[in-house]
Amino acid sequence: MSTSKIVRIAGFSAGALFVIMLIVLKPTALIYGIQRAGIYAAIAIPMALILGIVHIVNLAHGEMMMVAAYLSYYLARTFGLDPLLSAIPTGIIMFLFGLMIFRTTIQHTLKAPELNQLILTFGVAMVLSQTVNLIATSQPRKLSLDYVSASATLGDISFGIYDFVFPVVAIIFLIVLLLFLKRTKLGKAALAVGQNPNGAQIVGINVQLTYALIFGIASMLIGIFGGFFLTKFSIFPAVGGSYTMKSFCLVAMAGIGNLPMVAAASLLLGIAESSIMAVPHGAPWAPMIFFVLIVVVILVRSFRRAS
Amino acid sequence: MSELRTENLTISFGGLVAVDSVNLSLKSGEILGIIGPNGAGKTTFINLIAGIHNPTRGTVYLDGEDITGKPAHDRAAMGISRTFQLINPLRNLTLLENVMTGYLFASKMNTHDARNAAARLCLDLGLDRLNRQTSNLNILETKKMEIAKALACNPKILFLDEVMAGLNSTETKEAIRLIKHIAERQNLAVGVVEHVMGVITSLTNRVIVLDNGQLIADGPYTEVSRNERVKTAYLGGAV
Amino acid sequence: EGSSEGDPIKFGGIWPLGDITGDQGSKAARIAIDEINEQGGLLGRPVELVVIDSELSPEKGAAAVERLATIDQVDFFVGGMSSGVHLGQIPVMKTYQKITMWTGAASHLAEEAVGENQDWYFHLHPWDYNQGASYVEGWNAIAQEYPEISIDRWFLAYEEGAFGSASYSATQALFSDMEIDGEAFQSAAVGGGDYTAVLERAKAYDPDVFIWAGYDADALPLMEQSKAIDFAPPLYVGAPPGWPASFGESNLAENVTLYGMWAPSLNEVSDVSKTFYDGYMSKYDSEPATYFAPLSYSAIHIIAEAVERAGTLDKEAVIAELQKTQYESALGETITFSPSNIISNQGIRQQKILQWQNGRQEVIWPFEFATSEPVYPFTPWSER
Amino acid sequence: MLSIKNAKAAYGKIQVLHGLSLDVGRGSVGLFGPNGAGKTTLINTILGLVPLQSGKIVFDFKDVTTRPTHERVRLGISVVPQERELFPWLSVYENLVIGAENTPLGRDDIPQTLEEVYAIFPILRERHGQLAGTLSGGQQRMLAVGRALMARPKLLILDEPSLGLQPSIVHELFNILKEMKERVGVLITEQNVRESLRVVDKGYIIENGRIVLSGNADELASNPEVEKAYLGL
Amino acid sequence: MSSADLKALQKDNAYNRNLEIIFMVVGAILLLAPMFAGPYARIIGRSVITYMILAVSWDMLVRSGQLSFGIAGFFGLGGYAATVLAANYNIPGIAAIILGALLSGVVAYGLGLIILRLRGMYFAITTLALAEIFRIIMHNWTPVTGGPNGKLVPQVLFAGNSYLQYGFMVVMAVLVIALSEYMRRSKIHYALTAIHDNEVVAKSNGINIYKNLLFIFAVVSAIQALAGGGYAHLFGFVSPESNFNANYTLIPLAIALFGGMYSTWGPVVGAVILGVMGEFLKLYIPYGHLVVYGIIIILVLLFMPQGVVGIFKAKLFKNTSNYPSKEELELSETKGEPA
Ligand SMILES: Nc1ncnc2c1ncn2[C@@H]1O[C@H](COP(=O)(O)OP(=O)(O)OP(=O)(O)O)[C@@H](O)[C@H]1O
Ligand SMILES: Nc1ncnc2c1ncn2[C@@H]1O[C@H](COP(=O)(O)OP(=O)(O)OP(=O)(O)O)[C@@H](O)[C@H]1O
Ligand SMILES: CC(C)C[C@H](N)C(=O)O
Ligand SMILES: [Mg+2]
Ligand SMILES: [Mg+2]
Repeated sequence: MSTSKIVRIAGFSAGALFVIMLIVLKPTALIYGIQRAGIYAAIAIPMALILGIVHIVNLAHGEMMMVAAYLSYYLARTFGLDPLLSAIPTGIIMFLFGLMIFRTTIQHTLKAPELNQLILTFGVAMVLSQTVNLIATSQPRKLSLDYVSASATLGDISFGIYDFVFPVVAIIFLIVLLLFLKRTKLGKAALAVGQNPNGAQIVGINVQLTYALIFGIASMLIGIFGGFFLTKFSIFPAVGGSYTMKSFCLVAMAGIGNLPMVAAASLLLGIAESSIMAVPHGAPWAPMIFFVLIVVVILVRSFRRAS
Repeated sequence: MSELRTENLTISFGGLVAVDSVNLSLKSGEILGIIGPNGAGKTTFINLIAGIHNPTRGTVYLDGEDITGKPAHDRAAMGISRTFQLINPLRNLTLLENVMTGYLFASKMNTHDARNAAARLCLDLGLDRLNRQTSNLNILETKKMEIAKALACNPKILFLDEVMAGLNSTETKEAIRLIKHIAERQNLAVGVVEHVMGVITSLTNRVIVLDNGQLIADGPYTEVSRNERVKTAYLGGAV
Repeated sequence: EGSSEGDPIKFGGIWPLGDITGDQGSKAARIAIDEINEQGGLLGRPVELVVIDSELSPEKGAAAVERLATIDQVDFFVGGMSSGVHLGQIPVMKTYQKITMWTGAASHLAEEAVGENQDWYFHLHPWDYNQGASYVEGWNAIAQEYPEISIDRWFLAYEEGAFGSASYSATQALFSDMEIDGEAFQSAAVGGGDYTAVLERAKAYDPDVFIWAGYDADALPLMEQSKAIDFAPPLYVGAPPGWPASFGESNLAENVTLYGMWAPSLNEVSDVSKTFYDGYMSKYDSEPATYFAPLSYSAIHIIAEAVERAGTLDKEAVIAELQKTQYESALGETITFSPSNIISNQGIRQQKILQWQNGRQEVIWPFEFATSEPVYPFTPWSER
Repeated sequence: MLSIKNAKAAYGKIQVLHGLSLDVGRGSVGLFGPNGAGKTTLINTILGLVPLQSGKIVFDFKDVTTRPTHERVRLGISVVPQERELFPWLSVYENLVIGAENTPLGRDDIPQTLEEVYAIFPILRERHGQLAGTLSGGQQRMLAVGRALMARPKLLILDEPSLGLQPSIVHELFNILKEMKERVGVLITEQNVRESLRVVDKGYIIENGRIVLSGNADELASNPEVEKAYLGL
Repeated sequence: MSSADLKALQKDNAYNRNLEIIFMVVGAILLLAPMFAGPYARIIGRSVITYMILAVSWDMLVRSGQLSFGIAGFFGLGGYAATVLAANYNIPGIAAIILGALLSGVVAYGLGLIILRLRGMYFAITTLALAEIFRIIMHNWTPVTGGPNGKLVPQVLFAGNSYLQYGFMVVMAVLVIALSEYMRRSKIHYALTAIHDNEVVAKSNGINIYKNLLFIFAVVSAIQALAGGGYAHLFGFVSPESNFNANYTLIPLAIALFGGMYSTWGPVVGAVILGVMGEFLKLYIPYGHLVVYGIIIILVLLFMPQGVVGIFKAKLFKNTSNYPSKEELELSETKGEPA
C-alpha cells in the first residue's frame, strides 16, 4: 500500500517537474500539447461511450467523423454556413445516421461474438469511405477560415489560440456525458445495460432502445466534432481511418468504460508528443512515444492490478 | 496419506478481511463440513488453498511442504482439487473434453489415455452422451461434470463448494452416496461447503464454522450446532 | 505480337483508381485513346485501353501487370503513380519486358529495381533527384534574373514518408553549397496535420526560402498555422504532388510558390495543353486537378506516335522510334528520352516553378513557359 | 393475475415446454419438479426472455404474449433469476435503485422501499457501497431478491431463491414471502420443497415440460408420491 | 445405448467422413489449379495464400481467447528481417526467410513474456501498438532498413519463376494448415480452449496458462513473419507502408470471420472466396468495387454469422454429438451397460 503511494507521489512530482521544465524551456510545446490532446479526447470519448456500453469496437468511428465533416463542408459550400454553426445540423443528421446504421446492421449482430461486430463495422467503414471517395474523389477539401489563424503573443512567442476550441469541446463532451450517465435515468440505465443486458431487461429497461440511443448519441457527438474538425484539417475519404485507431488506443489506455481517464490519457499523449516534436528531428519519433506510452500504461495497470 | 494445513491464513480485500487467521488441518479420510453465514469467507478460503488468490498473510502446507506461493496449476497437479460455487463449464469443449482437461494437465496423461479415463469416470458417475455440448446439460449433469472434472485432477484433497445446491432431495441423496464412495475409495481428504444442514449431518464427520472470516468452531456437527455463536450467526430459527 | 490484323492494339493501364491521381490519369488516357480512334486508329487498327485498379497495393499492382500481360495480352503498359506499388510490379514487368511508359514513381529505389539495360522501360515521371536538380537550376536562374531575390538560406519541412524524406535528401545533396536545414512532419494524409513544431523551428531559422514537401491535404492547414505563429518567409514554397480543391480561393494561397509539371494556366502558352484541357473538361465536366492527367494523356500519345512512325508493332522497331521521340506535350515542354543515372529511357526531368497569383497557378520558370513574373517577397500576413 | 395457456417453448430442436397451463392469482404458487423439468424456462417465457412457440400469456388482463421483456416488467412482473443477473460494476445501492427506477410502481417512493429492503437484509445496508460483483454468492442472492422487491411488483417471481443462502436467512426470506403473498402474487420455484410448502397456497409439479400434478399445499404435502420424491431430506 | 443409436451413429459418421474426403479432394484441386491456369492465377493464388496463412495463424491464437491486432507487425517484421538478412548479410533467399521467421518468433517470445498477462481488448491494443512500434523503428532506422524509402531484396525468389514461387507458397500453406490441424487434435487444443473459456477453471485443472500462451504466441508470430518474409522476397522489396499495412491485420480477421472462426478450414475457405471475389469485382466495377466489397462483408456477417464453413457444417454434415461417443461404446462393450 505505502509503496504504491510512494510510487504515485513520485510519478506525480516527476510529471509536475516535467511540465514546469516545459513551461520554462518550451512553453509552446505545452500549449500545442494541450490543443492536440483536445482533438484526441474529443474523438475518443464518443468511442469510449460505445465501447463501454454497447461493447462494440466501432471501426467505422473515424469514418463517421469523416462523413460528418463532408456534411459540414457541403453545408458550408451550399448555404454558406460556418462549420462551427453547421456542427449542430450535422450533429442531428449524424444522430439519425447513427441510429440508422445501428438498426440496419449492428443491432442484428449483438448476440453474435464480439468479433463479428468488429468486422461488421470494418465493412461499414469501408462502405462509407469508398462511397465518399466515389462521390467526392480523394482530393482533399478544406474551408479557408480566417479565425483559424487567430493568434496570441506572449513575450516574444506567437502561437495559435483557435485550437483551444478542441480541449474546450472535449471537456464539454466529457461533462455532458458524465452528467448524462450519472444523473439521467437513460444514462443510468445505459450503465446497467453495459454491464448486464439480461439483468437490465428484467428491471424494466428497454435494452435495444438504449443501445440504439447510445450509439446515436455517440454518433451525434462525433458528428458535431466533424464540423470542428473541418475548420482545422483538410478532409478526404481516408481522413478518419487513423483517428479510429488512435481513439481505440486511447480508450484502452484509459481502461474500458472510464471516460475521464480518456481525457487524461489524451492529455498525457498530447503533451508527450508535442514535447518530442519540439526537439529538433524528434518528429519521426512522436508516433513512437504515442504507442510506447500506451503499452507502458496498459502494462503498468495490469501489473498493479495483479499485485 | 496426505495432510493439508493452513497457518494464520488471512486475506483482505481493501479494508475487508475476508479470511482472518484461519488455522486448519485436514487429513486423508476426513470429510470436513465448512459452514458459516453468507459472506463468511468459505469460498475465499478455498480459493486461497487452491491458489486462485494469494493470502495477505499466512501459509498453506501440503504434506509439510509450503505451497503458499505456488501457482494454481501446480497445486492442481500436486493434488489440490476443487469445484466451483458458480459453475462455469468450458463451453467450447464437450462434456467428455471438459473432464479430460483434468487428466491431461493435472494428471499429465496423453490425449488417448485421458479420453478413455474421462469416459470411464463419466460413465461411473452416470453421465452419458459424452459428445454433448455443455450448454445442453441440466443442473444435475452439470454438477456431476463439475465433480468429475475435479476428480480427473487425481486429487488428494478435494473441495466441494455447494455442489449440491439446486439438487432435489433424491438427487442430493444420490450425490451424498457418490461422494462418500469416492472419498473412501481414493482415501481423499474432502472439504464440503453446503448450506443445507441435512447434507452436512449425513456427509461429514467434522465441521468448521467460519464467521466474518474467522474460524469460530471446529468439531462434530452435533457439538458445533449447539454453539451459541453458530446458532445466532448462522442457523437462526431454522434448525 | 500475339494479335493479328483488325484486332485492336491494346494498352494496359494500371493506376490507383480510388486516388484522384489514378482516377484522372486513367480518364485522361482514355481521352487519348478516343482521339486516336477518331483519327482512324493505329496502323489501321483500333486501339483499346484496359484499365486495372492497383488499389495502391504492390500485390494488386503486380497481379494487374500479370493479368494484363497474360489474359488481356496487351501490347503496352502505361500508368503508375506510387513508388511503393511500382516496386512490387517491377519484377513481374521484367519477366514480360513489354514496352512500358510509366507515369509515376519518383523514388530512385524504383530505378535501382529496374536496373540497367532495360530498353523496353520508359519512365516519364522525373526521378526524385531529377526534380531536385531541376529546382537548383530553376532557382539559380530566377536568382540571376531577379537579383532582389536571395536564396542563400533554406529550410525544408518534409513529410516523414518516402516522398518527403527523399525530397529532403536530394535537396541536401544538390544544394550542398548553400545553408540548408530541415525538419520532418507527419502528413495529414497519414493522420498527422500538426505543423506547429516544424514551423517554429523554421521561423527560428529565418530562411530565405522555406519549402514544404508534403501532400495536398497539408496545404491549407500548414498555411493557417504559419499565419497563426506569424511565419512569413520571403519565399514560401510548397512542393506537394497535387493541391487541394479550390486552394486558390483562399487568400492564404496568394504568392505561394510551388513546383509542378502542369497548371491550367499553361493553356495560354501551349496549344497542346489547351486541346487536352478542353477535351478533358468537355468529357468529364471537371477540371484536371493533377499533372497525372496530362502525363497519362501524353504517355498514350507518345507510344502511338512511335508505333505510327515505326509502322509496325515489332518491339525493337517501336523502341527505336520511342527513343527518337520529340513529343510536344500538354505539359508544355517537348518530351524526349535519354539515359538517367541507371535506366536508358528517362523522359521528363524538369519541374516547373509556379506561383499562386490571384487564385491561379502561374508559371514563372522555365522562362519560356512563363505566364507571369514572380511576386517577391511573400506578402506578410498582416497585409492580407 | 397471471394466466398461462398451453405454453410451448423450445431451444432450437429441443422441445422443453409441451403445452403448460397455469394460473397465479393473489397468493402464492409453487413450481416444483426435477432438474431440467422446465421451471426456469417457464419463468423465462413469462418474462419474454424465451419466446413462446404457441400459447398465450395474460397478465393483469392484458395479453402480453408478444410484448418485450421490459414492458412486462413495467406492468408489474419482477423476477429473482436463478443466475441472479446483477450489475457487477455497480454498487449494491445502485443495483437496488436501478431495480426501482425503470418501473412505474417502483419509481414512486424509492427511499421507503430501500429502507424495507435494508431491513430484510441488513448486510446489504452494511455493504451498500461495495461492487456487486465482489459480493459472496449468498450476498448476491440477497441483492437479487432486494432488487426485485424494489420494483414493488404485482407479481414476484423467484427462481430458487434459497439457493446458496444460509439457513437463518432462508427461514427469514420465507417468512417475508408469507407476508407478501397477502398483498401480491408470488410465483416460486424451489428444490427446498418442505420449506416452500410452508409458504405456497398452491403447487404444481412439472416433469419434462408438463404439469403432472397440482393441488394446494396440504394436498401436496400429504401426497405420498410427492413425499417420496421431494420431501426426503 | 440402443443398437438403433449405434447404427445411426455409424451411418452418420460414415456419411460425414465421405463428405470430408470430397471436400479434401476439391480443396487439393483448387490449391493445385493455379499451376495449370496461367501466371495470373498463380500471382493471385500467391497472395490468397499469404492472407490464408495470416488468417489461419491468427485463428490459432484466437482459439485461446487472445485477440491479436498485430498481425501486420510480425508480417512486416518478418519481411524486414528476411530482407535485411539477404541484403546486408548475403544470406540466400529461403534461408533468410526462415531465419527471419525464427528471429521474429524469438522477439515475439520475449515480448510475450511481458504482454501475455494482458487480456481482451488490452492485449489487442498492445499488439496493435507493437505493430506500429515495429513499423516506426523500421521507418527510422535508415542505415539498416533503408528508412522511409524501404529496401530492395537483392534477388527475387526463384528469379521470378511463377511456378516455383507459387509452389513455394503452396508448401508453406500446406505446412501451416497441417500444423493448425495437428494443434486442433493435440493436447494444446484443450489447454487453449480451456483458457479461452475460463481461466480460473483452466488453472484449477492444472493448465499452465502463461506457458501455453507464450508457446502459441511465439509460434503464431513466427508463422506470420514467415509469410512476411515470403512476401518480401517474392515482390522484391520492403517498405514501411507496404509491409506494415493495416490491411494485413484487418483482411485476415475479415477472412477468418467470413470463413468461420476457431477452425482451420474457415480461414482457408474465407481467404479463397474473398481473395478471388476481390479480383473479380474490380474487373466489373473498376471505379467503386471496394464499396461492393464492403457491402458483401456486411451482408455475410448479418446473414451468416458463423461464416461460410459454419453454414456448410450445419447444412451438409450430420450432427453426431447427441450419439454416444466412441469411448462410451468401447467401454460399454467391455463392461456391459454402465450403471
Ligand atoms: N474480490 C473481492 N473484493 C472485495 N470483497 C470480496 C472479494 N471477494 C470476496 N469478497 C468479500 O469477501 C467475503 C467472503 O466472501 P466468500 O465468497 O468467501 O463468502 P462465502 O463464505 O463463500 O459466502 P457464500 O456462502 O455466500 O458463498 C464477502 O463479504 C465478500 O463480499
Ligand atoms: N439455453 C439453453 N439451450 C439449450 N437447452 C437449454 C437451455 N436452457 C435450458 N435448456 C434445457 O432445457 C431443459 C429445461 O431447463 P430448465 O432450466 O428450464 O429446467 P429447470 O426445471 O429450471 O431445472 P433446474 O432445477 O435445473 O433449474 C433442460 O433439459 C436444459 O438442458
Ligand atoms: C510524386 C509522386 C509520384 C509521389 C509518389 N508517392 C511516389 O512515391 O513516387
Ligand atoms: Mg461461497
Ligand atoms: Mg431452473
